[in-house]
Amino acid sequence: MHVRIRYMAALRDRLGDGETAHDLPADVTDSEALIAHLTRSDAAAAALAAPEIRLIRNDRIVTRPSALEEGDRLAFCPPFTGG
Amino acid sequence: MHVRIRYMAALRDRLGDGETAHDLPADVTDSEALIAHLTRSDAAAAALAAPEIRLIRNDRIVTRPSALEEGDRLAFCPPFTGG
Amino acid sequence: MPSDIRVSAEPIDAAALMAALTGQSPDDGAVSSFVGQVRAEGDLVALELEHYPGVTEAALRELSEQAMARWSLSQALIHHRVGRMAVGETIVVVAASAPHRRAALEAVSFLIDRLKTEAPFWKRVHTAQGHYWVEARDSDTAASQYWRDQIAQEDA
Amino acid sequence: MPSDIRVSAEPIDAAALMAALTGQSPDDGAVSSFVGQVRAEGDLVALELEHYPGVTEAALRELSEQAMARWSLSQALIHHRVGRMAVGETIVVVAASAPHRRAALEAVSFLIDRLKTEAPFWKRVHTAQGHYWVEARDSDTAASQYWRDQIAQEDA
Repeated sequence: MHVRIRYMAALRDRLGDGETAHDLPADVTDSEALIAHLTRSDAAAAALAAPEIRLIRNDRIVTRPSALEEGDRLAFCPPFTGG
Repeated sequence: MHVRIRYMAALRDRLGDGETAHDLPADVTDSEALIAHLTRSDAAAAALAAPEIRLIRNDRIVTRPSALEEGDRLAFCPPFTGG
Repeated sequence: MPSDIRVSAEPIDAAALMAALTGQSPDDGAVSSFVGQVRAEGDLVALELEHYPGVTEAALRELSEQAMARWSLSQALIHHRVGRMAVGETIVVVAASAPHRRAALEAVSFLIDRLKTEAPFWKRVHTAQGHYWVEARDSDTAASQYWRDQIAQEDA
Repeated sequence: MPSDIRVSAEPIDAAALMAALTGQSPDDGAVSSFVGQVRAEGDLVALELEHYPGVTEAALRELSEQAMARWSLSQALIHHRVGRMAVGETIVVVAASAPHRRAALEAVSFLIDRLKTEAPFWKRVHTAQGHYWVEARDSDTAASQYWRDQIAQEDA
């Protein structure tokens, strides 16, 4: 399965800027498996597992764990701090 | 003891407009005795005994029963409805 | 200008008050406000606000000072109109400026809830047929009592 | 214009919004508002608001619609600024117009409390030395959760 991933705000400083394309192994079918997969190549990605990290999937805020589908555009978000 | 009395808002419609002077018997020394005294000459004044009727004494809102003194200026008030 | 109290028959410009309150204090992150305005109701032609001059201002000042102290406000404002007004006109503006939002929001609720039962204003509705006095609402008494209890608890 | 949502880098004129909201609806006796503005804090030179375009507006619209329904509002407004701003500039204006005050006051609290944790905005503080991201506050999470629980109870 192919997905594109972005990191927002403070996560971008730690995990990289811009959208990156990923070709996922067959057993990575949800957001939590994806985080484990990302952590294998970059230990800093383990921070994404924290429950306060939010996920935007295809321009919608989704609850985790969230199932993934081919072509998903994902954005990992630190807690929101607007207002 | 001499006091002056006004009735505010809806009470004015029922009990009279303008300030009136009263020469009180010696046993009328607080607001509740005054209401009983007023009721003897005008039965409608009995309505003043209701706990929601507020008293302004010498330009200060006071809690009832309130002691009275020579020369007091009193205003009986229906519940406030501002804002 | 920490406490800004005004009772007047002049129309109130809520937008101008908002302009004067926002962006004024570098330590304040929050300005909250409440505007009460004449609602079209039944056969209302005009609303008239009567008050007790002097006592009204003192009552508003006391409420304002209570709010300033309890919520550590930088500014509190109560402007209340009296006399006759038409549907849509502003009756009252209450506002609070504070470092953080909870203080500003709660102070505004407190001020308008307490004002309703603690300041000597009376509303009269004018209709084509005559007039009637607005009756106090139990919900207003309850809202005011809520804050009274809160403060009593805190002082205890 | 029952739900008025805007996210923009243009400065927000809170007074103009207040002028547009008051005296507009003859059935409304109450207009409540909250203005969040940049507070001078530590060595802050500017505050920058980042957001997720599209998702932000949808999140604000959903909150606004929840508030409209729950409190039977006539109007709800959320204008949020993004980009870089200086001390005293307005970050956000939230306002609600309703027949009675409790609805307007509670809706404004709800909107600003939920906005803080449910809309994808991030604050960054710029100083002379660099920048740092503002951390979410536990009190904001708790305030937002309060409303979540309220709504869950009501729906149950």
